[in-house]
Amino acid sequence: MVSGNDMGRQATAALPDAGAPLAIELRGISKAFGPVQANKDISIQVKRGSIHGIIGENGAGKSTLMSILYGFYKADAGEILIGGKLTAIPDSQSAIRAGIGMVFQHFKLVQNFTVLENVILGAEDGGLLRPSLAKARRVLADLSREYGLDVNPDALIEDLSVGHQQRVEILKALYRQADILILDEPTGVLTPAEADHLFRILKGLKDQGKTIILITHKLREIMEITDTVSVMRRGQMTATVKTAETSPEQLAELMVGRKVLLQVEKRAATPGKVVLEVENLSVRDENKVERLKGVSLTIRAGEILGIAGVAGNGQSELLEVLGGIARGTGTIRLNGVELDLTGKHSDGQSRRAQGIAHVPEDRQHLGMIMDFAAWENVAFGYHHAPEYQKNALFMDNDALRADTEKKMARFDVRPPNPLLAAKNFSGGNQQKIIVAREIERNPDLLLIGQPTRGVDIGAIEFIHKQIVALRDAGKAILLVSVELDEIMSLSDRIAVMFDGQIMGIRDPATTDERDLGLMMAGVAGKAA
Amino acid sequence: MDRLPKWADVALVPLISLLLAAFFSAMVLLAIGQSPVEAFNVMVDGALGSAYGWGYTLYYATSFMFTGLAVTVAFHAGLFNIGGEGQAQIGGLGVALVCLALPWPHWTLALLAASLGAAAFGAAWAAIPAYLQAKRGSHIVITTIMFNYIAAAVIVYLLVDVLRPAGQMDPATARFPEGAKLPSLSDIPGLRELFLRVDSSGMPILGADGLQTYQNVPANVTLLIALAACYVVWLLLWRTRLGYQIRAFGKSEAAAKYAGINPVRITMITMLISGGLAGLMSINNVMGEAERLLQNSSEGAGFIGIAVALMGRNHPLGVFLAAILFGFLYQGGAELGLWTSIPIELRIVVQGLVILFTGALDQMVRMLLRWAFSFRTARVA
Amino acid sequence: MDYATLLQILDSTLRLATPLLLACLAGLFSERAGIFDIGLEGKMLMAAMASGAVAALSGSVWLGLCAGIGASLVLAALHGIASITFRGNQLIAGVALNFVASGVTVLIAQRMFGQGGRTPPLTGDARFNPLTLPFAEELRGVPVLGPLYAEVISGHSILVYLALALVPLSWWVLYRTRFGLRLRAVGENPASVDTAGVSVVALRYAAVAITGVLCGLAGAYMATALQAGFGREMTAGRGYIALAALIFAKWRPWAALWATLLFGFFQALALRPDVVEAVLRFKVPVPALDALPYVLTVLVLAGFVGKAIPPRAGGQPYVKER
Amino acid sequence: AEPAVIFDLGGKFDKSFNEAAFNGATRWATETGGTFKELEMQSEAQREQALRRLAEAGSNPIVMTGFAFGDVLNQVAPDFPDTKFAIIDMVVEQPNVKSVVFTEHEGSYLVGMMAGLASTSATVGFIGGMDIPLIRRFGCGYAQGVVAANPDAKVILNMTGTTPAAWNDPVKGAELAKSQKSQGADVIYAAAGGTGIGVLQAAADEGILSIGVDSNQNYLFPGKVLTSMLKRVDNAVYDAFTEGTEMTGGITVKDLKSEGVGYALDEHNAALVTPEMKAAVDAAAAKIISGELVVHDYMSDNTCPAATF
Ligand SMILES: Nc1ncnc2c1ncn2[C@@H]1O[C@H](COP(=O)(O)OP(=O)(O)OP(=O)(O)O)[C@@H](O)[C@H]1O
Ligand SMILES: Nc1ncnc2c1ncn2[C@@H]1O[C@H](COP(=O)(O)OP(=O)(O)OP(=O)(O)O)[C@@H](O)[C@H]1O
Ligand SMILES: [Mg+2]
Ligand SMILES: [Mg+2]
Repeated sequence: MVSGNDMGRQATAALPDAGAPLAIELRGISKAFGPVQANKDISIQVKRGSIHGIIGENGAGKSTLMSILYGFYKADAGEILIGGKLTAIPDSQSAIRAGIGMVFQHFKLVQNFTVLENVILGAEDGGLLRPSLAKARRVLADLSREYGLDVNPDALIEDLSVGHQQRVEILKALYRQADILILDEPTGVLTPAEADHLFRILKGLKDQGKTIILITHKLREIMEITDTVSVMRRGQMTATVKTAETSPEQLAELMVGRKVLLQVEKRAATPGKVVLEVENLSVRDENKVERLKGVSLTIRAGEILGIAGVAGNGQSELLEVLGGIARGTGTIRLNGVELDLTGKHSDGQSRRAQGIAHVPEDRQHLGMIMDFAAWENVAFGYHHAPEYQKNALFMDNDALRADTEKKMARFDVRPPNPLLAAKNFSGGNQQKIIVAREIERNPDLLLIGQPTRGVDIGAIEFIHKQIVALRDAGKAILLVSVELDEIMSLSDRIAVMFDGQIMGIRDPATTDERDLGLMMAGVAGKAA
Repeated sequence: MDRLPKWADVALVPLISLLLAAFFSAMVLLAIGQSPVEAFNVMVDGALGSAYGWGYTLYYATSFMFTGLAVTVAFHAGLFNIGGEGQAQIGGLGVALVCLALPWPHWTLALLAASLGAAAFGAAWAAIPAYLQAKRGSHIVITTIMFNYIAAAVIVYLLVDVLRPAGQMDPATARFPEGAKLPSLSDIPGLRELFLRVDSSGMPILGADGLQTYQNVPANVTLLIALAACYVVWLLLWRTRLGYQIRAFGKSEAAAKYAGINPVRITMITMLISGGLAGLMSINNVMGEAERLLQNSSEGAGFIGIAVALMGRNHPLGVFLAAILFGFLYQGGAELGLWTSIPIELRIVVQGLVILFTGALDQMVRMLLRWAFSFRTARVA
Repeated sequence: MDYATLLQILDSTLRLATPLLLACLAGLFSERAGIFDIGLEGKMLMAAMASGAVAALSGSVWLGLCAGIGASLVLAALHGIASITFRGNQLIAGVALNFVASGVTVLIAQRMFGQGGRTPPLTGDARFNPLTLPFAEELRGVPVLGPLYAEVISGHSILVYLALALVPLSWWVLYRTRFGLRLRAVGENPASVDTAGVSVVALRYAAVAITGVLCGLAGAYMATALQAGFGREMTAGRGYIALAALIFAKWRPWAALWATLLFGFFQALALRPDVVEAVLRFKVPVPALDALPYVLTVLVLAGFVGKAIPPRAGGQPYVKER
Repeated sequence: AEPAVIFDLGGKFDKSFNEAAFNGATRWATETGGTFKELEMQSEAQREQALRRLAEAGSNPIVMTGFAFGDVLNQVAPDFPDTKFAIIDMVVEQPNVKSVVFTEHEGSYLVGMMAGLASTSATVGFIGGMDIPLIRRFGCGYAQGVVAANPDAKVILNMTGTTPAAWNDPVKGAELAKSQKSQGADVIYAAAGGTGIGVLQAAADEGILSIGVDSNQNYLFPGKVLTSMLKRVDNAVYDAFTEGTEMTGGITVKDLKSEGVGYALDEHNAALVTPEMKAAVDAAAAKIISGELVVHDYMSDNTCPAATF
């Protein structure tokens, strides 16, 4: 699984200033999940009172490493030193005792408990709850005054926004008097403004002498707030450097292992007739909360409309309602024909029949059946297609397998084995199978969400080329991605979504990340 | 070594689970002061040692094939149907109503109509839990349990107050007309020689007319339908579009929705098929054997279907084999009750242990195997 | 229906509701911790057999009670091993253990007593005898309340009062203690408990053990208080009715009391079709009364009587590493 | 050939009906040194297999307890013309079947009189098993006896259920007994197989009297069971086993005269039965035997002069 370490260890565990006290030292940590070597012989040192960044692509092993430090996973090999002392951390209890607190990428909160209950869980002062709750209420009031961490202690978690839930997680760690705070991709769910607020809090904590480890894959954040930064790639630590002595370009290169082509080669768009018209489209989730609020947009043949925004601002709902997974109100016209939004023909089958293909954001949960073989997944969603049918009753499995082989060859899926179960392909190859399935249908409109999430750089380039090729063939494409770089380089027009609405539409040639970032935070007005 | 070879997963895991269940059954026997060896001999002799024995073994196996398939089909859609018992009993009601409705001219017609009645009633009984699961998210395990009890109450009411012929004391319907009598396997030319009646020295017994006499075995033509059902279910699941949709839905409801597979529709259709299969079982016992509807006609076969499906790894071929095994267990168990002082309940214990090891402790078996395989690979390496 | 008949039915209700209540609370602890348990029936049955057998042999109902709890705990441990340690399917494990219990109880009782899988009738100290509460006789004369106290409230075995006392106790444990907080959390989101440094496995085993103890009480009540001895399949589906009551009660202790009293009331009514007929002025088939708890549960599940949302992590094994 | 006996759902240790049959078979075995096969039913649908299996294995004669075997016996008997069958409580008209029925109304009349005489509240109870004409025959005879002893007495009648499960539901029996007690009954007659144990138990717990059925159940709760209505199923089984393969078909009626039914008097209830009671009951018995007194049989016309069901 682990590829050859072509970079070597450039600056292995770069030592911070000699003599400075170390908060944490990890030595030779390894961890495998079955066949996946998530961490391989990782060593790292973190100075007390510093903010240490960890960056790396998806799946590089960042969360795993930190979960080991927090005692959530057990390392297969390696040592942990806290404050210079060798410390065994077999479980989270030991980590907490050693003064470590962690805010996970996926929050670990009990949804129908109050904030107070969540905060004291596991840190109660005795057999009875009442004194613990009273104490927690006092401590929380102090903490919120000290760090600006406001949250209603009696609110139920399920009623809180993600940003507030994150505050609860931080409060949980502080309540346990953590000296070392680990935050795993804390800004992925935050608007830029919320992220700024968080960073102010973190700086405050640092000034109090606390040590902070911040996982992110946003280079901007690293440059802005960290003192030192470690780069991980495919389970290994490729470098640890002082932030002041590095540049985003160097970090990106360390992350992916070679120079990164940030720009996709493409000709200028030649937009044709309007393919998709969306007017006043709204979607509510199962809790009746409005997630998409009266969105209107159009896409022409031969153009890519990119949707930028912080995750959770309605992009997923937009894709889902267009792809026939969710229901909504408003109008959608495809090639001038109005689509059914609530009735019998509002499902994925009908959308496909009408010429909409959909590469979903979450490929492992939506796009394919992980236990099905590749050939079965190639029919997924197109199981009604005439070429896959033997007769009225039976599917033509042989034809399907032959077709799969062809698609695998054209899209360079490795290994090119139609009988292999989807779960046994790597993320990038899974994505290629899905993209092949959807693009080869030659749809009028392609919906594509997070096309390169967790995909290695080679596959990214390939998938980007396919998207551009489809555009050049005169098809309309709706691209949703949280990666601003991807949006900037692929889109012919960029729409920014915030809170279920389109904040504005920009030409990539005339905009920049700052402008988009403001709109993503809901600050800039609706100047389209 | 982390993954088991496929053959080990398919064949070795159930086999070892079965051996574990057998081992613990033997321990239970030893604990109550009985000899497992003797028990096993009695079971083999009683279930396989005579025409009478295998007549009953096949009869039970037929029922278990249907209920096993019913659990299997639902399982592939991610639905755990423990309502086979109730569906089979209500299916029996369908059979009884059809058989009693007309003086059937020929058994083939009666069989066709009764099959439809059985499947329709069984499916209808599965439809409400299915609807509640699909539309209202009520957990189908709990609703099907409830429906088992409700079915029992419905049957009691009907047998006591509605269907019981005047003057009859036991709660049962009237006997079905002669035209609705299914041929038993010993009536079928070609098969009948399997069911010769023999005397104690093993010599065939001659009738008054000098011809050999045959056992009147309960195994009947329904067995052939059960075999066909195994094949049809296999085709359905792995060759048809519907089967594709069922399996996809069972693996991931969210993905199925993305693919435009309607969850409500698939849940309903799958449970109708499942209930229909469970209902079909009652042609075997109600029409083929009892020839009238009795209380508790399915005698737990709906539950044994769970064990059969788990043991058979939810594959029709596996279900077929597991059904035969359980047919053996059931007939053999009945013989234990007769010829030894081991209570007949032993077979329920074995059934429970099989479900436990194949269904709930399968991870433990896999871990054991993985451990064993790691030795092998280590040596090879 | 006259007052005396009502009292008699209520008296009967309390007796019949007790095993349901104990089993329902048993299920409550397990399911609140995220372990679905359709094996309540089997545990009760095991406990009934063990307590009946030991009480018959020793002549002491207290030894019988201990044996019943012990036997139930053995099954609970098996359920825990299958569904916590080996992360097996909780529902299948429950179904399996019900079958095992159904068979094993008869095998053992037959082996021990040779009476077709029953225990001999229990007499004297081998049984829980009714307790007369203070002043029951003196207050009998008080209009309305006197007979209610004397007939319905007084005159039950100690286990009935224990079961009733367990309702506020369960509520208190669940909502007022550290253990209860953690228990509820582990049923909602085990990862939250795990990252808080508390063992998910230990908590779940503790919950399953409580379930075992309570089912043991329920089974022992069946064999040594409600009846005088064990008989095959004597729990007669009460484990499932308790499960139904648990859903009806939406996994809450006080609601569990009301739900089991309601279902006990139905069982009491099913014993008196004559009274039902007299009150309703038409004949209600007994099977309809028998089926009532199940029908009601289906209605609850269908959301017609308020939505029943089970603990969120219920039914799923806690898997940290795939 | 070895004889066999099949017990119905209550089980052979029901202390009542089936146990009486078992006792008869055991008595035959100890007296003759012979052995016999036995089977207990677990479910309704098993009856046919049980019959066939025993016949197949060469058991002869085969005795079965309970009316519920009637239908299947009608099917199975012709398949085994050389095997003799005996069925209790049911008439099956086949050449190789002997049907044994009892005049339960006569025996019940006697214990009804006893109940009427023993009751101080002039209210007595009857708890039947499964609600079928056969059990109503018990109840009807009992009610006639009660009224004969005390014309003002009230009889509370309850049935346990409508299915064979009613033969083995002691919880329900106990609850019904408690309910009857609360309605004033101070003697309760249980004609309900295994369910009766619950009735007798509850009556003993509540401090009232009970009347057993089929077997002599007086010993179960000494001093608490007024008497037992004896139905000599044991004799029927014993006779059938003794006749062996020579058994002839046809209907045998076992009545008071032939000591097929009666009431039990032993050391366990001696203190409860006063000489006056015994004298009155014995006098009635004599009249029934002589034909002077005819107890109405519910099954003759499905009506009862002394009770409504
Ligand atoms: N619990 C687990 N069981 C099995 N495999 C896991 C588990 N957690 C992570 N992995 C695998 O380990 C590898 C490293 O995952 P990890 O979550 O540490 O990456 P990451 O750097 O945090 O990625 P991301 O940026 O997406 O959060 C991945 O291949 C992942 O699939
Ligand atoms: N070739 C196709 N490509 C895409 N969608 C199709 C195709 N054929 C049918 N569909 C869509 O599939 C849905 C169901 O189609 P249809 O009723 O023909 O299927 P079916 O034969 O009933 O299949 P099944 O009952 O097995 O699902 C309809 O929404 C239809 O629009
Ligand atoms: Mg991560
Ligand atoms: Mg269709």
